[in-house]
Amino acid sequence: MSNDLLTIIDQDGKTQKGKDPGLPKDELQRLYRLMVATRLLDERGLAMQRQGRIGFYLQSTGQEASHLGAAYALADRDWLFPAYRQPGILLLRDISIDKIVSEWLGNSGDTSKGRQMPVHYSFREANFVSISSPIGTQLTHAAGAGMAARIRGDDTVFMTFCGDGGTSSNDFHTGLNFAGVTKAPVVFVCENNGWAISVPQCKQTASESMAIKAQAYGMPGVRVDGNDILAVYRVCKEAVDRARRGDGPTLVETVTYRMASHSSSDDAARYRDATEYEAWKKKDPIARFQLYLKQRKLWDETFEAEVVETAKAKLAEGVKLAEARANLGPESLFDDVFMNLTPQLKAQRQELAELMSKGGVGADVGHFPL
Amino acid sequence: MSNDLLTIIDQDGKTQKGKDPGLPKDELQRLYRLMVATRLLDERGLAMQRQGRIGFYLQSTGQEASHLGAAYALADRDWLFPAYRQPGILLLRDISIDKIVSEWLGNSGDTSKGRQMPVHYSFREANFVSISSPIGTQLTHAAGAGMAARIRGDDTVFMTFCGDGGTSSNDFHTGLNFAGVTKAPVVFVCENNGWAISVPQCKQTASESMAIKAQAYGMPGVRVDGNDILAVYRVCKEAVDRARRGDGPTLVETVTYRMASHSSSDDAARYRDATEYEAWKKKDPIARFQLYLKQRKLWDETFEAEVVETAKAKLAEGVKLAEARANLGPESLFDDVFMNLTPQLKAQRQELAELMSKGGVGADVGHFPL
Amino acid sequence: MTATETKTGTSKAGTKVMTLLEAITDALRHEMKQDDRVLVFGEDVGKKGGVFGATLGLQDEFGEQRCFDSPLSECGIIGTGIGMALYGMRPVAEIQFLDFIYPAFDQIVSEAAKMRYRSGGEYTCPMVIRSPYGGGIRGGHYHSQSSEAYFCHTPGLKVVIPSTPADAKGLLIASIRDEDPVMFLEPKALYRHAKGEVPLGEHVVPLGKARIARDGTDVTILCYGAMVPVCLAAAETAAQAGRSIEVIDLRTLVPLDEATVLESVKKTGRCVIVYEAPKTCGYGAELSAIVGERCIEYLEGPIVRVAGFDTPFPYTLEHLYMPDQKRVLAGIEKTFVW
Amino acid sequence: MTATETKTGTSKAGTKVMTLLEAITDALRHEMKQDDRVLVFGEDVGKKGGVFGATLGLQDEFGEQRCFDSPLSECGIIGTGIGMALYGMRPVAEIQFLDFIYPAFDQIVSEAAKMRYRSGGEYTCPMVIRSPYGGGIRGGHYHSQSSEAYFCHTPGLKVVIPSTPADAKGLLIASIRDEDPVMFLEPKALYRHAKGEVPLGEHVVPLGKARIARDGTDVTILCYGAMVPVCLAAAETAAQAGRSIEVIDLRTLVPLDEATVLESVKKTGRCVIVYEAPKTCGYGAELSAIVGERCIEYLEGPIVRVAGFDTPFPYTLEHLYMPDQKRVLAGIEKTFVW
Ligand SMILES: Cc1ncc(C[n+]2csc(CCOP(=O)(O)OP(=O)(O)O)c2C)c(N)n1
Ligand SMILES: Cc1ncc(C[n+]2csc(CCOP(=O)(O)OP(=O)(O)O)c2C)c(N)n1
Ligand SMILES: [Mg+2]
Ligand SMILES: [Mg+2]
Repeated sequence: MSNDLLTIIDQDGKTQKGKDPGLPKDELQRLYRLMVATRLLDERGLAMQRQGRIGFYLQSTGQEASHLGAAYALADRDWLFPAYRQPGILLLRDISIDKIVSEWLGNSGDTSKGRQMPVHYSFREANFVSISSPIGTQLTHAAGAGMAARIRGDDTVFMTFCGDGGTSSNDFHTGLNFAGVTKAPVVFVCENNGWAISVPQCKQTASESMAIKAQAYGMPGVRVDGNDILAVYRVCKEAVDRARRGDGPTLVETVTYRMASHSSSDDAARYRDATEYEAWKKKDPIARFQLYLKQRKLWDETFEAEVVETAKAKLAEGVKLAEARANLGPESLFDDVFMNLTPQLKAQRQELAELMSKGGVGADVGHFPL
Repeated sequence: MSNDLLTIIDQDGKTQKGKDPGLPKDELQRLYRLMVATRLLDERGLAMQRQGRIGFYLQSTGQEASHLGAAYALADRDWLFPAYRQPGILLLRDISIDKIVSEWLGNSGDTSKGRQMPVHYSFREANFVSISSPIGTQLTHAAGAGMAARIRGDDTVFMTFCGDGGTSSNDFHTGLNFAGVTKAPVVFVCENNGWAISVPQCKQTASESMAIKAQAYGMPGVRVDGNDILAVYRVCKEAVDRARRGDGPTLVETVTYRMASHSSSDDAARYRDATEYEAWKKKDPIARFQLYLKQRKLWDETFEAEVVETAKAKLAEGVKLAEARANLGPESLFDDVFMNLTPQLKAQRQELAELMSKGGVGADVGHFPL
Repeated sequence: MTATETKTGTSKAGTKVMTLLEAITDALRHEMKQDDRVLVFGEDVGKKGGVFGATLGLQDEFGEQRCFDSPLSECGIIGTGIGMALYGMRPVAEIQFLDFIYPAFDQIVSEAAKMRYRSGGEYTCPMVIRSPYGGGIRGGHYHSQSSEAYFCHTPGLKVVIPSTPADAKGLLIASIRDEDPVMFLEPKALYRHAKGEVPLGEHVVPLGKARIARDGTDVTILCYGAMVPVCLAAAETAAQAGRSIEVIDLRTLVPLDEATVLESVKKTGRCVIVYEAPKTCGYGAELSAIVGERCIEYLEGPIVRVAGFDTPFPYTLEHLYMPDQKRVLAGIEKTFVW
Repeated sequence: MTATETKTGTSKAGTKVMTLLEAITDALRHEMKQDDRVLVFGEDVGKKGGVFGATLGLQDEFGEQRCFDSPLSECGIIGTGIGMALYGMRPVAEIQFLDFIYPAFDQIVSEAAKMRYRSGGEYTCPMVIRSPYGGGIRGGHYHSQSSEAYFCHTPGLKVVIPSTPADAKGLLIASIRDEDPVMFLEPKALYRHAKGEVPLGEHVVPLGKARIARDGTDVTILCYGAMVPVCLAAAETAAQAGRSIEVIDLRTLVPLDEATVLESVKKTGRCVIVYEAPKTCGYGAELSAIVGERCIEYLEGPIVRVAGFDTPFPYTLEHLYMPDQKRVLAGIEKTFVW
């Protein structure tokens, strides 16, 4: 049933009989490390924004289980068409802090050459497709890539993410419909964190759940506790296997909560009740998983200290590397519009170069969003 | 259940106990007249296109019950946001044949001043909103009008139509979602005639039915035999009442069949199996309703002859009136871009007038679609 | 503030210094008060008051029926707005950033713009689509674009871009009262930076009238929105070098006040056109074409366009992408060289 | 057919007389044969072969995997096409009429056009979007529009419009092999009316090179697509009156072959620009701007634009809306009057 909610780890850290996916111990610990590192990365991002070292940041605090559990179900060769709130996947796929922070800075170490605001990553080396701001578009790309893989006979699986707000987009409808008709090997993960900036779920849709929307596209829809990494993993693993078998797409709704404000430009206190936050704080996905590990004797204070220390050291080192990187030169402004520069672009590049050679060029630019 | 199919009149013209909506006898006969007149109108339209008297036509043969039964459930003050395959509604709302045919001709009697291809009607006098070609857009307009009526406190109901192909449009998703969230008083009628030009339903969506898509928007979805006018009426009447009560929108799927080619430009034989057509021919909505009326002693050969004769006479007279109307003058080209002509448009009108005064202006234009 | 502004419109209640953003809120409040058909809606416009704060306080003042949040769908914001307009309301829809308007492009171009024409005038679509546009806030690729040319090329749409607080109020009020769909594009770079006296109460600046933001005799600069202060600053600098520059703030791109434009260029004999959108096929191309076609015999130097480059909008190199004083000054000089 | 055409590209297998439509099918078949990454899809392109027949027979020949019908969603056609391109295929998407492309506008403008730039070149989008555009078939309001300017104003898109069968084939093949997204707009009025020799087999016409469709010395006409034969006919008529008209078929709007355009106008000193889209902010505005800005000292008469009017596309008055020979001739005469 699309409206039921699967939970595996209960409030005491115990799992329901027969539901634990049975991951190896070191993998469980690895997942924990990733969750902690993701949160620390996020805190650093916000801090750097507040310090004026980067122009914008957007946190995923509270949603670590939701996106890490999902992406962990993939094989390395599988592709990701992410939204903007899944930074843990970068760590899962071994992208260095240096590269991540370089993206925030938009410097010469940024794979996307400073063309986008912070957190709009592109990492081809990790099959992590360039993130765009317009909500939802990636859902249809994932369907198309899935169609292509089927035509080619590849067994690649494609996972794509959107938020609760994203379910209202044209591309939610389109991406799921095309994937449904063509049985494309896609896992659509809707991270339902209750809010689209200041708009609550009840103003987003009247449907009983996000998962039930799958029925409109003839695919299974599953609703899972998004703060329970084992539950998310289990559901997504089934969906990934199903897709790989050729049985088509799945819509997974992870029920979670956006613990932070929407972004560094937002102040959730203006529109959101503190009691809601407090209730969700008790369901923190990291604390929950920690309890589980503790139950299983895979966690203690020493381990915790080592996990945090390692993550912090990596962070510090990565930030340092990134901040030492050079800025991008002005000529890079004209690259990558097309594979080759057109005569017009060459002329414009030349024009700017001449102007700059006389000095003093450069408009005043303010802050985001103002 | 969104996938069940409600039928009232069986193959022998009998109704299932307790399901007959109990319309007065003269109203039943009126509905029959409308169905016959609609089909004759349609035949005339195609004939005129074949004779080169109009440039394009699009038939609704086989779908008379589906759209007439639906619109009959409305009050006169209710609004229609139609697609292009519901001509019977014009007759139901007392639009003269003269005006209809003038629209085909795009002459001075055309309410839309020859701006659109045939069958893209606009009749404000009948709360029948201007039809556009882009598929699905009207669904969102209906939602918006419904939202406005609620804000105003009016009890107007809005009915809007689309095809099975239309369910794939951005606006299907958007219109239903907005109506669901705002409980707008809208009845969405999806006339599922199995085909979107040459694309069959199975390539349009993998969902089990069109009605089930309602679940994605938190509204009831009902599936009804679209060739059974009483069943369509009954389902739509409930939906209209529900909307008027303030209980929100409904999605109605009328299961029917496009008996003709898509339009005068299309040849369905190129992509459609004749056996499918033969099977549906046996379910002709007019024959079905005739049988019912006969059962109830409301139909005999004399009645039939009178119905056909009256309709034909009206048709002949209307076509004659319309064909006698003058063409539109060239100056009308510039009206209605805005309420008032801009200086630019005045200059362009002047330019054309000057050129025409020297004679010989006018490009060669071919035929649709070539 | 120039004298021209305070002269337009009528005001019985004095003036107040406002930012451009405050002037917009003031216009919305004024219209919501005097016409209960006016509805304000869009993403986050309710409790949050919009991401820039343009609708702050309106939901509290007028209730959830008059100022409400929509689902995350521009297609729906515009599409339902059209439905509301058809039913007799005066919808004022907010699109959070102009970069996000494209999911609604079909509704704007195929429906709102064509409704009156295609129905022979039976149905109309008096609605305002408000949206912040342009660069200057480090918004990168998707929070900075200037796509006014798309709308100017679409018959049936009016396109309005204010550059001062007083105009923002007066033009927005005129747009809301207009019987046709109006794209009301707000230069977000000026939201808080442009400050000036705004007439309190009733204040209407008619659509279709340009504003001479600075008188001059040597060169005409045609500009609008956030480029106006940049051009005024360049004109000031040029004045120190002895060049007398006339700066025309177009205010309304469609319909264009051609008379004011042509008169000025005929007077000065030189023309620089400044816009931040990509150069090719931008609105400035139309301006250049009009000037070239209609004033050629008056021109004493080449027409010069200073515009955004033909690249997508960058992030870290934004300061080089956006036309600045220096580029405008270089443009002015080019009009003196054949 | 002019000599210029048969000279471009290479062909080892002779030529055949084809309509423009047949030449397009031939190009698609040729590319599908030689590169199995090429996929053709859209509404009704399968069994029906498209509403105009451009894809007729391709499903039979290459199977349902290579040529398939999509659901009724332009957003999906383009959006999944982008996904296919990202994954390494060469999608060739058909949009049934250009008027119906707007539901996909976000995918085109925000995604396809910007993919390479925003990802720093990591991800690219080599895809072709084919669509019939323009008037001339009594298609009215929604089956006749020419909205090429929207795409030309969008950095990251190439825009190609053929006017002869040989070019249609050669340019389409070049577009499919291009590493960037190409809007390939087909003048539907010429689908069956333009006939000419087309090289069999391999035939590539490079993007970015205009074609001098007729040599002349007095006036340059810049045009493309369905306006080319109209302009050639006008040139012929003008020749009888002693005017020597050069007609340039642009072929590629982005990137524009500026060199050929400027050279011709500098030679003739006069320029008429003909396009069927609404005049304001159409592609012709950019052409006029370029000519005005770059050739002013060579001009012996005003630049003249002959274009569609600034109204939505009409139905019964289409013959008056579309630029015809007469209007082009009047335009030519205007270049002789200051
Ligand atoms: C098409 C579009 N419209 C508006 C925006 C502005 N915007 C950015 S994020 C956001 C809310 C998204 O909510 P949701 O999908 O629930 O994701 P979440 O932020 O909660 O992860 C909005 C409205 C956008 N990026 N794209
Ligand atoms: C946005 C858009 N895309 C394509 C078309 C071309 N077209 C016209 S009708 C049609 C099929 C519609 O099928 P359906 O919605 O099932 O309605 P039916 O014709 O069966 O009544 C198509 C593809 C269009 N009018 N609008
Ligand atoms: Mg959310
Ligand atoms: Mg259908």
